[in-house]
Amino acid sequence: MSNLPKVDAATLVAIYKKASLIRHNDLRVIKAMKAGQLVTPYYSPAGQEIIPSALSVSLNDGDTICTIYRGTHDMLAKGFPLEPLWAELAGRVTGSCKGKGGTMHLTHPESGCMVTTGIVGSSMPIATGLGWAAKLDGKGHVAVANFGDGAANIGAFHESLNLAALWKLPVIFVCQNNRYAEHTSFANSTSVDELSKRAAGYGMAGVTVNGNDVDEMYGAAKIAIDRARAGEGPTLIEALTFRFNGHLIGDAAGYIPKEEMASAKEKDPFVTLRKRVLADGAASEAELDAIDTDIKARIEVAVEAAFKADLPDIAELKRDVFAYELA
Amino acid sequence: MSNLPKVDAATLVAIYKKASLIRHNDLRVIKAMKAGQLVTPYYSPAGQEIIPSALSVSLNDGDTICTIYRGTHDMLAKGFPLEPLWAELAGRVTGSCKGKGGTMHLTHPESGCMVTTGIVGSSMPIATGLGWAAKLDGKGHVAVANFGDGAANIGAFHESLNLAALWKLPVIFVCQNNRYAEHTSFANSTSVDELSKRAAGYGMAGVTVNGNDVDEMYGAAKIAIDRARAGEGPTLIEALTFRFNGHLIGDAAGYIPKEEMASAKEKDPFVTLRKRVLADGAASEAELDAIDTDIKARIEVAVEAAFKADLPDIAELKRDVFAYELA
Amino acid sequence: MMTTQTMNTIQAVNLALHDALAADPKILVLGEDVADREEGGVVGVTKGLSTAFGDDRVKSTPIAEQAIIGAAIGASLGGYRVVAEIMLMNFTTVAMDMIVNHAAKLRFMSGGQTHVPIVIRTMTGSGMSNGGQHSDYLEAWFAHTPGIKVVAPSNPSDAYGLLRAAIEDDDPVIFIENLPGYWNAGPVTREVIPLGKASVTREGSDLTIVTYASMVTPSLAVAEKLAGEGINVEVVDLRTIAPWDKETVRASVEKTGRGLIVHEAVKEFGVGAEIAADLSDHFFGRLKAPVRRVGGAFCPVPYSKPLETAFAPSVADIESAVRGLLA
Amino acid sequence: MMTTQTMNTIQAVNLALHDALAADPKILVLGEDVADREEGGVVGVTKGLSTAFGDDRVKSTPIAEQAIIGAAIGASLGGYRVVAEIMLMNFTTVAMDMIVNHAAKLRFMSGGQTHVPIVIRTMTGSGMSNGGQHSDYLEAWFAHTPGIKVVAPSNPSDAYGLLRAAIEDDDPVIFIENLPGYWNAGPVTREVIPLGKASVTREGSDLTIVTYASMVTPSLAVAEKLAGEGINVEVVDLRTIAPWDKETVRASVEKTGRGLIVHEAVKEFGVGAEIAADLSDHFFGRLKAPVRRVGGAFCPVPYSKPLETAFAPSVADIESAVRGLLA
Ligand SMILES: Cc1ncc(C[n+]2csc(CCOP(=O)(O)OP(=O)(O)O)c2C)c(N)n1
Ligand SMILES: Cc1ncc(C[n+]2csc(CCOP(=O)(O)OP(=O)(O)O)c2C)c(N)n1
Ligand SMILES: [Mg+2]
Ligand SMILES: [Mg+2]
Repeated sequence: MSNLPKVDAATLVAIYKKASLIRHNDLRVIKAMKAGQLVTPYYSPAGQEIIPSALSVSLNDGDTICTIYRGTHDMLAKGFPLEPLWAELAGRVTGSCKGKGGTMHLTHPESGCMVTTGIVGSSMPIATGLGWAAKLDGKGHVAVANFGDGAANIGAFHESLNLAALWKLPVIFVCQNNRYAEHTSFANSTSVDELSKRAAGYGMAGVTVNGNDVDEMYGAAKIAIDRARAGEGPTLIEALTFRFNGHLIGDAAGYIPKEEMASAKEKDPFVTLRKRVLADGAASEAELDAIDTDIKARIEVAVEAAFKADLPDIAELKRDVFAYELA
Repeated sequence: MSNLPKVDAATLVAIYKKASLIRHNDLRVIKAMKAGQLVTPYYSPAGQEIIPSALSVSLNDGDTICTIYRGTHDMLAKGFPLEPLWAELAGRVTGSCKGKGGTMHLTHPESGCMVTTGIVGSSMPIATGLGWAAKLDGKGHVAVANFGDGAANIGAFHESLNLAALWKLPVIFVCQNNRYAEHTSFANSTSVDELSKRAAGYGMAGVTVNGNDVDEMYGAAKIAIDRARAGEGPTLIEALTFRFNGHLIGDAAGYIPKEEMASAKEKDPFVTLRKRVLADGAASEAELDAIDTDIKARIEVAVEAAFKADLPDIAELKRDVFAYELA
Repeated sequence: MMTTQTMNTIQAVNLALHDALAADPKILVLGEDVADREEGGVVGVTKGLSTAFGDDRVKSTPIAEQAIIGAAIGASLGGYRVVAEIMLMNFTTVAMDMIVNHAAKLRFMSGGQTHVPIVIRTMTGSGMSNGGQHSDYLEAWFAHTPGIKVVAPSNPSDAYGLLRAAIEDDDPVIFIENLPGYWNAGPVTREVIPLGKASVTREGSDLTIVTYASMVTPSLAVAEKLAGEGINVEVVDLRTIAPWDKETVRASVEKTGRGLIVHEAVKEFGVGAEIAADLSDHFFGRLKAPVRRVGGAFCPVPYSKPLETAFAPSVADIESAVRGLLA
Repeated sequence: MMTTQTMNTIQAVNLALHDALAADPKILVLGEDVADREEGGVVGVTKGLSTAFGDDRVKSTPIAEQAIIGAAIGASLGGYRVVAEIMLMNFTTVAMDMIVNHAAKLRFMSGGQTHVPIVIRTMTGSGMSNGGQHSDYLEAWFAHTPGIKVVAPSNPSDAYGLLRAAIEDDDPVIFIENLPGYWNAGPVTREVIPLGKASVTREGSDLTIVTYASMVTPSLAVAEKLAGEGINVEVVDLRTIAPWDKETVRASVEKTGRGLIVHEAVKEFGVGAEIAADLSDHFFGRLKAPVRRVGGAFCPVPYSKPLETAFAPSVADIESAVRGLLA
């Protein structure tokens, strides 16, 4: 991909900060699970850090995202604070959802994280509605729909892209193609080699990029976001990536050929990003270490606070079903 | 469209016979409704006769179709007999479905009319399954899914085309684009100008043809059917056409510009076909008149038998819910 | 103003939408064919609204119910109140994920951070010769779903008042309109009718009929008829099915000592079962007769007139059930 | 052979599928990740089947539930018997049109010309920290739908025998597997267990608990506990929810004079309501206590452990309900 907007030094560091937060947070979650401290169905985003990091630097506070069970990377990149996130994972009353939503339904409207769904494909129709609201508001805000390669074969994808294109809504459809849908490979579930080819069927702009390449991802996202803000309609971005763990922690991913996994990990996008930042002289080794140290410290604070917090009271079963508390 | 298989004289006459049956049957249904003899939600296929007529001449007995509420043209072209069809419209026990299905659910497995659905889009997933069965049977049979332009925007379309292409199923997806979905025009519901462009998104063969042109329709259908029989997978055919009546009889179609309707009727595909048959010398005026006369007579026989037949007994409510009769 | 006008339910729903759109610029209407370019709906329920309030606020959509409800949910998360139309209740089957997994659950799963103030308007009912896929009453599914309210008016005045209340409600509401009853006129006072409150449509001392929607009229006819014999039947119109008005229903049965629940939906596992189970438990040992239910036959809605008529509870069916309980 | 083996429900379902595939070449299995290339399912229920019977008969699909059920319906119309897996019961929400409007209705709407011998296997249940979109028991929706049967085994032996019967059945069956109970082992005799027959799991004279699926074990625990106090509770495991075994249930309540229905699904408008309404009517004036119900809380399934535990009926909840009826 040529003539893409370039990433300046400051932006590169901003992206690094997000990617580092995602990577270290993911490692910490897995550590807590291995320690038996945290028991939850956790869908690790390891390997997919660059996509939301390079995208979110072009988003504003008024922009919104919808993501999926595998979504902590999207949320953290958008600004979901660590404390309510960890408390929610831990099922505490201090969690963003008071412990009622959990891993698959993390929500934080103040940071624009409007919906996290456990249903494949369902982030798209709702993001389309958020895009409709943004268009009506006329303030130039955009909505981002995150979803996986497997979700590109379900009906909700089709209905959402057609409607968003027809109404020229400010929506960015980000397909994070990590090559697997649970145990099924992309090739064994999808009848086309590049998902961006489906965009033409909606008269929509579409592009396939290396989602692990900071320049490609930043550039493609910026173009799509600017297009949306300008009222020129939605974009389908297929961001090629890979997941470094099984579908969820506990899945040994025996269906992924060893070599495929190994070569993907060799090209670890977070390591590559760090090298790139240094090569560009955007930040020094020491500065990046300081960033990482600070992030790890903030994570520890959140983890500690989470497990110290109270579990919700049973009375919560009667709250938030409707606006009023049930008798 | 060039280098298409040509329609020989005998085939042309065979197509004419089907189109004439469809046209005269439709006029007779409307006449029975106007006379108050028949009260039913009737979705006239007038104007779309050529599509199934030119397609069905390439189908065999073992081939199956799924169609929609607007489907009598597809059924008659496939061989659905007049008596059980009329008796079903009249809600009689002699109807193909004993009067239980009605206009929107006409079914006749012996002629390959497996499912008629009233749900937009739902002919496609089921035809995909029929195609799967045909592939497993290995006898070279094919399944045809008929649907409208409006149905091309619903999720079932997407899931079906992806699966059929992925599994290389012998399915022909025939989108009868009559430019309107109820009161909504094609342009106001669809984000792309030609639906066949969506085929590329499934790595599927796709073509847009003038469905009212016997050569284009016959040729495109034959290529698709041969491809399917050869095990080379499905095809999406967008057949451009027009409906001469409102969505259903009773709808004045005020949302269709007068000129649009007038110019469409000027190019009445049945009249055009008749001229074509004569110009080719495939049959003489007298021969075609004889065909029409015979068809009209057969229709009258079916109409008379239908309204003479008994209405179903209330006990039918307990039959066909399950294999056994309910207590 | 409190003047009472005479109108049918089509006009009452139209007026309620008109008054709501006029009262609050954040209210939106969307669905298939709802705008005036599409003649304000297939039955004309939304006629004039897009002309009066603009195509941005009253939008026709493609045939894509997942996208319709998704758009409504997303826009509501963006600060709007959306009235989305699913033309016929059977078509909710293609949007159940959006309705049940998302609209009904987001408030709870987000711990009250988000909520979904949408109204899903849908019409249904047997008696139109529409057959098995266009006539079902599916209210029991939604009543069994925590987080969504179910409303079903039986007359124009309730249609107006309950729809205004549903739109003002901060939680999702499915609003069921009885298609065959659309054209029955009645007096309408432009007053909001609170959700969750049943109305005692006719007072009586011998038996309580608990009913709603299409079955209120035949129930009143039975009460009227039996009054001549000195049998005084009380008729309670639930109006809101979930949450249902236990207080009013119990007070009535407390008085009459006999209860009969009547609905058009299939009797087995229908709404009547919950009410009968509740009353039988609450009044154990204190009733003069068992609580009985009259509902639709256990089969899909048939097409043929005599069968379709036999499917739904008739005045005779209700009368004999009442007599059975008084015997 | 009639030898009894000890295995868990995963193994029992696998064995039933294996035996069915071996017995009839027309039987097919499809669903997400079901083939061995995808490790025979996320929980391994179908492990080994594609290797033993070929990838043509045991097929993994894209994530497209409408296409999965549509393919199953179509193939069944083409002469096959298909066992389709919808991974979790909440995902039936994206396929309700195919299940309810088509699979359940085609036999009736076609007047018995076609029928749909498919089994829809699906797993569900709270207790896995999966939250609001992965845990619902939705059996009441399907029990309310004429034309489809609902089966829910509570132990490995029933899972084997009922699945064999469901596959042999000529009508569609939804087969519900309790996910948290998958790993509980028990004796399995390879015998077909007829649908529609409940089993009296424990005899007693004082009160009848009518239950199924996940609630059988806690119900038996309560019976066991109370036996120590000389309270004899009879436990009836419905096994088939629709059509339910009225004869066996009524015979039991005739004997005990007391009935309690227990299920994990939300109590309101649940399956228990139908059974309670039926028993209260049938035994009017002859019961020693009101028929009561114990069911899930009226809210989505929460994530946080204490809330999730409180959502589903516990041994304590069942015990106190029993004591309440005996007081
Ligand atoms: C409608 C629906 N069907 C099936 C599932 C079960 N499921 C959960 S995640 C998943 C795979 C999704 O793969 P993909 O879209 O590529 O996202 P990824 O997990 O790779 O990020 C499946 C099949 C679901 N959650 N929703
Ligand atoms: C899922 C669903 N949504 C809405 C409808 C109502 N409806 C019936 S026909 C129709 C228009 C379909 O248009 P098209 O697909 O172009 O077929 P045509 O009627 O033009 O032949 C609509 C919206 C339906 N039957 N099913
Ligand atoms: Mg993936
Ligand atoms: Mg059309």
